[in-house]
Amino acid sequence: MSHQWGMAIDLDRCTGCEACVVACHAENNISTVGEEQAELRRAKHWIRVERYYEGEFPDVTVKFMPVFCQQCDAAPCEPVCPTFASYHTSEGLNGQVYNRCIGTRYCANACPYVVRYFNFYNPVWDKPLHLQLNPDVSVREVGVMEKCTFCVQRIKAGEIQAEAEKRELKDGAIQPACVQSCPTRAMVFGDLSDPESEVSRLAHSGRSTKLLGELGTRPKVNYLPRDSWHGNEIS
Amino acid sequence: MERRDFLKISAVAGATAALEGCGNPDHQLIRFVPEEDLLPGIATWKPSICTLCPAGCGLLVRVMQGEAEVIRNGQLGLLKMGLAKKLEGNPAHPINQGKLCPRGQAGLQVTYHPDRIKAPLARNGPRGSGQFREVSWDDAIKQLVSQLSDLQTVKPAGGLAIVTSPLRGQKKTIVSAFAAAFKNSMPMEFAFFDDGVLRAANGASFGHSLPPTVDLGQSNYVISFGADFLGTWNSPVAQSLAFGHMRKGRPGVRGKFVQFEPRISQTGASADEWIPVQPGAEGILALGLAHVIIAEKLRSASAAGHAGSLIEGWSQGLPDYAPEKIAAQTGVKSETITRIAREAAAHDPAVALIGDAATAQTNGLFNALAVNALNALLGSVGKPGGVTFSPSSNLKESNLSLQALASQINSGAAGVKVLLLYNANPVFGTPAAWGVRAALDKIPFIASFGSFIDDSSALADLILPDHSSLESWLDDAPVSGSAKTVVSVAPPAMNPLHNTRSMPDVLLGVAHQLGGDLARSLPWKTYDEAIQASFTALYKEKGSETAKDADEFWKTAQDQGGWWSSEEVKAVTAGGSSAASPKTAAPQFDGDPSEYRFHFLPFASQLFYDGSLAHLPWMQEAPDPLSTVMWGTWIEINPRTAEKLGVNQGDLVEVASQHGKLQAPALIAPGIAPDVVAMPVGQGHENFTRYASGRGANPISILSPVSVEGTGSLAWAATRVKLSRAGKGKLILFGGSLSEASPELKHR
Amino acid sequence: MPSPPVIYGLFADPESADRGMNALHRAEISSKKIVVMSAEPFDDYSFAKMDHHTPMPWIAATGGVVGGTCGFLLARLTQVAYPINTGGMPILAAWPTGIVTYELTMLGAVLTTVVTLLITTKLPNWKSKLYDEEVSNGKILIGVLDPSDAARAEIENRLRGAGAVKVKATNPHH
Amino acid sequence: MATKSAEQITIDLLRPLSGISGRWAFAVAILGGVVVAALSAFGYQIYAGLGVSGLRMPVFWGFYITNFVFWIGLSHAGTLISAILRLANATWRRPVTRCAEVITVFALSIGATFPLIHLGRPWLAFFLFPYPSERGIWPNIRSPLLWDFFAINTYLISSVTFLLLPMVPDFALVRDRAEGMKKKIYGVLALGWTGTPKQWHRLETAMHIMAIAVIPVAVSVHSIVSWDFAMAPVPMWHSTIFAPYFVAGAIFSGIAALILAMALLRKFLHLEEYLLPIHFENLGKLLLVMSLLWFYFVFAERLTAWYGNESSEMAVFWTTQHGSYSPLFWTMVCCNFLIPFPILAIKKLRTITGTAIASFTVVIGMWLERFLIIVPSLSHKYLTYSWGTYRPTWVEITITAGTFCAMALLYMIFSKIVPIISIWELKAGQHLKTQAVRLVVRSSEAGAD
Repeated sequence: MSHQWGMAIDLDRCTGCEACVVACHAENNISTVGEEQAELRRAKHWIRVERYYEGEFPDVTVKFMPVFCQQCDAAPCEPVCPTFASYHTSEGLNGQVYNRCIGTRYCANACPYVVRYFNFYNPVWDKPLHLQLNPDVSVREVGVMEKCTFCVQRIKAGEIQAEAEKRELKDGAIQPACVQSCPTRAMVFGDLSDPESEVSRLAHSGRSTKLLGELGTRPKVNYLPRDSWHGNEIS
Repeated sequence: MERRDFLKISAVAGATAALEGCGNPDHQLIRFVPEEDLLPGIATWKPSICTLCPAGCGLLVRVMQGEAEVIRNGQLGLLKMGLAKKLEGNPAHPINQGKLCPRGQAGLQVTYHPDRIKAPLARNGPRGSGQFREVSWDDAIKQLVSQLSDLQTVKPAGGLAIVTSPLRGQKKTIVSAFAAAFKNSMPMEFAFFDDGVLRAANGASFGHSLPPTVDLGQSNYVISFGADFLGTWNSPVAQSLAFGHMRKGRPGVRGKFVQFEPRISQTGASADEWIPVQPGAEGILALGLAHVIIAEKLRSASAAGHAGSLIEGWSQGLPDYAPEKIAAQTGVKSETITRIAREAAAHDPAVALIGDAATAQTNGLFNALAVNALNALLGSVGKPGGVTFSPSSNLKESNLSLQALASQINSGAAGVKVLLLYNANPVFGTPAAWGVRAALDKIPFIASFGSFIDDSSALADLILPDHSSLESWLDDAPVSGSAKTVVSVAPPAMNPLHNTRSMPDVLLGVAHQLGGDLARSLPWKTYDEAIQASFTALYKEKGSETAKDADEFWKTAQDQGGWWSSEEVKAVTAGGSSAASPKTAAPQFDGDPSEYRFHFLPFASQLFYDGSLAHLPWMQEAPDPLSTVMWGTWIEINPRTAEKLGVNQGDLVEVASQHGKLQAPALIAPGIAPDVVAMPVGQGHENFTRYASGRGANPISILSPVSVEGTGSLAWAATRVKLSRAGKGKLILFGGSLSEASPELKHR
Repeated sequence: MPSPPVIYGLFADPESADRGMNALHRAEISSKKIVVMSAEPFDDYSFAKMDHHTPMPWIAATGGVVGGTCGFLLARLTQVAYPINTGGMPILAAWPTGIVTYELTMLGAVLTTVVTLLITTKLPNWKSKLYDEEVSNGKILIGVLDPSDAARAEIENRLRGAGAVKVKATNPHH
Repeated sequence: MATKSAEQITIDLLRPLSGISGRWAFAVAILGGVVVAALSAFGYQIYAGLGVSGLRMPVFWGFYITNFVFWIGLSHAGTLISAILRLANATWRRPVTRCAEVITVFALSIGATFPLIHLGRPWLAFFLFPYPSERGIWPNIRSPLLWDFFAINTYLISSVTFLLLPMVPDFALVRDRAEGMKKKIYGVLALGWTGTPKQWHRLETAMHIMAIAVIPVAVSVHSIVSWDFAMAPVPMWHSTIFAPYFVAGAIFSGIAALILAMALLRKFLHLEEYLLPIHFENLGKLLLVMSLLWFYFVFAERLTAWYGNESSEMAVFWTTQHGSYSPLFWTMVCCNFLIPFPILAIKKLRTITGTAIASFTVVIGMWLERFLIIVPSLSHKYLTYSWGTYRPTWVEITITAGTFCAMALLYMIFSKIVPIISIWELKAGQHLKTQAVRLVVRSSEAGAD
């Protein structure tokens, strides 16, 4: 059976440092939109770290939660696209075919996580910033919807490499940019169809929850909520 | 680039098209013969070192073939060359073990920044006018040499000042040797977030004047006094890794993390318990904890040894620091103090950290010493799960502070003929009250090695642009973050894009032209020669199981990004110096509380660090972790305070200290004490590329020039301010809501 | 095509038109050869009661069936021709297929209706000479297509007798 | 009216076709100007990118889709109503049907352009068409947008033919009265209609069949439009009530638009003897019923949401009730119910002016309703961090204004080319004696007040 790529995020480790956000920009040729557009809430952050304050001073706590495309199995974004620009790949990813996208933005409305980002203008890189562009990732033109791909270019590269070397893919051999960068190892990426994989272990640990699971979108990202401290064997 | 052009190209086919295409496709540039042979589309990974903060993380640079417009011997043309495409942590490197922080990720944009200085510049027009003209390297160096030779020959009416960021490795050797050769020279290292206080305290308490290396990973109980150790303090990536391990890396064991600070920082946000404390009362609080531990016989006072002996009344069990006595002063309930103390004592190993604002009070040194004593009492010094000191060589600190130099120049006491600036932006990074700007104007000749025109190098007479870190040889000897001895080295990851030269090479060149002792004291022709020499020495000193000779040692070091000791070295706590410890426990604040009602708390920006990264578009557009502010700055105010002041979210607020005022939009958030207002350092550059110039305000500018008692460091958290609404402001937030529960529901 | 010779009378009102009609019937002129034209439908007068039998509703229904079949096939075949999984839905999604089928059913019915109308009424037909603009002034035209020369006179008399305000004849011989 | 001779009717109703007044030309110039402005705004949007609109995360649909729903809704005025009236064989319908059907055709064409206007890459709109392309890709039948494609096209084709067929005899009439060029043109349009009993009968049969066919189509169209929203898991969208809710709203706004149009025609084309108080009276009653129905739907929708008390839905619920969108919400309630209800319920007020005023507010109210269905839900989805807002830009406003002007413009031009009241049907009405008598009595009553 083909891989089912998924992720687990341990919010007990996540410190909201944003390394994943910048790593994603660097890996996926996400253009910066500049101050005016950012003010119009058109900044594109395929992965964003949601921050929620709870309580009032002095009893304040803060929650961080990285949110990005959940690669749902029953993805609301897919069926509503009239041109099959968003569709389901055999490896369980929510594919987004930029060349097919005509920009109805229906998928973005249907997505309950609001993790799809729209190119309101053509991307611009002030020379020579364009030299940083990753040749493995296509650049999206105006009017096209884009979103987290689980770094599909890295997944494909890994699979092709493994195939060329006639070997099984090792668990953890493939790492999306965010996972690769995460300083606290809060994010784990892997094959959910392999019960031995680290991500499966975490996904089936008692702590695992799904974001907005009640909507029945069957996301492939598992969140492990922050733990509370209750001493340890010493006490 | 024309949007239309881009559309055509990007529409044609994906990124490879974009790669060549981003430029105007039909320009008729000549094509140079490639300098290296690369396979198109095949990525190679080259080790490098992150130079954006003192942590010194190891990098792997993804290099792929691309086509760049470059200048080769005066001729602009297209060159197929290896281009850095992505920075990732070097998994082999002991400090960051393959991980990277957001700033490190964005390092790529330093190299490709559109406003990088592309060739040597000579001032062209009045100083500060920002008018420069390109000159050849020969002319530029000739100018510098003539200026310096004057200093050597002519009886100097003034000397040579060299202001750099804190340097390490051979860069430091070269700069200090260079400076030493001049009769009247003042080399000094400057950074706004300097660790001088910690070094002083650790030197006094433990005999290591170094920032600590905290073994969080093994710790069961972590108490942090204001240290933003998961964001910007000390070695954040190493500490984040360890933090993750402490939380979830050990089956069945999950350490607790308590953060004491007046404003919830990104680090505090991850705490199990965040406890607000009065600014400057951290030391008192630490001693309060110590008091409980001693009083309840959880540890014996003597366990603290020398570190304890530095604290007045330690041997008597700190009678003045009983929780109920200090509750009011610290703003922490006495029962809380008692509870935390008991928990800490019960969960061995427990460790305490202090940093950032807590050490930037007038009593910062006292606070640090108190925390050191607490650590010693908890028995966590030099132990797993505690504080250790990486055995890297203690580098002597320059004793002259920039503040002193500035005042001497302004008063005419000291004359400085020539100033060399490297990787430091004193005009931005010092309080206006220090008068650095005025002092610079008095200096006849300023040369900068900067890659960008910033607030300081705008005043330079000569700019000798350095390579970007990816284009030059690098070496480093991190002083914190790993218990192993680490000496990093990296050859250039890619060829230079512009007509630049690495600073050490320029200094060496100048030295040889000047000749004499200077030339003798710097025997190497180039920087990499110098680095190799240091590694040869290292081989002689440490030897190696793998490498059979110095050359192989040198080779392997280059391949893996440096050399590190295989086993962790336990730092021995050498008694420490009996430096006179400050008696005054209480912090002093600049400004009359009745008029200046609020503590002003600047803090390091997770994205801009000390402002040196404000020029990177990725950093500007990434939302701040807590405020989610993009492309701007803010002044953080407690909701109740804001209500009293009649200030709403986004309103422009005027912040006035005794030494200046600034304006910034208000961000109303619950995680800050009502009598404290906080502001991130980083924005407010007068002059720092198209992305940062004139954006936001610089909190440093209004700080009062008081310094931490017993050190030369600026007490940057000791200023009081008053607030007033100044109209409607602009606050660009990425986050739509502060809290998870929808505010709409309050209508029910 | 040269229009056939015709004799017709113009009647001012439906009642006289009715009389004219009956007069022609009494002259045993087959209703095949009788032509009537009016500016409005006079459903409740005998002269307008010619050929009221049409299968149009049935044709429309058939058209609906055809359209529906096309719709169903379009939906069905394209889903098979380009089978892509979206949102965990089946490749052959029943409900959407139903919607497309329904819409094209209606479209089929409407289009066939229009086509049937045009064909059965021989429209468009810009050539026909057989017309009198008096019709659109409210006159009702009743006439006989190429009458035998013998009958011509009698027809004219009968039309006049019935109260035709005017009787006209187109002569084949010139 | 019964007293009017066929000749008189013909003359009165053909009068508008002869010559244009300065006032008419002026109005056309103004309206045309706005339309041109709107077209250039659209051109600018295509050139610069959708960024020139006010759309932003998370509100990816705004004015454009609001207009789309609004105009499609408005199109339910004509064909649906006239079809119903035809089948019910309500004689008073005769002067009304055509100006109603015209509204349908124009409103539908205008509404149908918005799915194109709002595209990010309109130049690729043809990707939506189900045709065997070199790309080997067929459109996704599962997407409600595809359903729109089929439904709207079916409805448009039906409505156009439904409008055109009864026009043929009138073209013939004009042909016979005209001279020269005009005669030629109308001759072509008349398709050589002669008016044989067969033609008359087939025409009426065809109209009858289409009347039957077009009603379910109209219903399906707005149901499908509602499903564009109901199919997405968005708070307050994902609801079963949407289809009937939208259809009712559509007919509601449709009747209002019809009354407005009739009032204007009556005034400017001097049709006082043809568009009688009785017509406004009857349509007014219909509007009153729809207003009550609309209120019932809103109440049912809100009540279930409120009882369900699902937090994400409540967020949208309260933001419209008390929050930032409440001014718009309560304006809508006034426009759609509080104002029109008394006007239409009280016989004294159910005059031509009264119904016209009520209709005006309803048109505004229904536009607001579409807006309030779309934007508050999108700006308040599940994760509060993603919450946002929406402000239209001049581009969207210009284009919106342009469509209203386009509607008026098309209508004015149409009324200069085609008799806006079906002459032959009116005449035929005269001959249905028994009904005619009743009509006389009724209309004279109506005329009395």
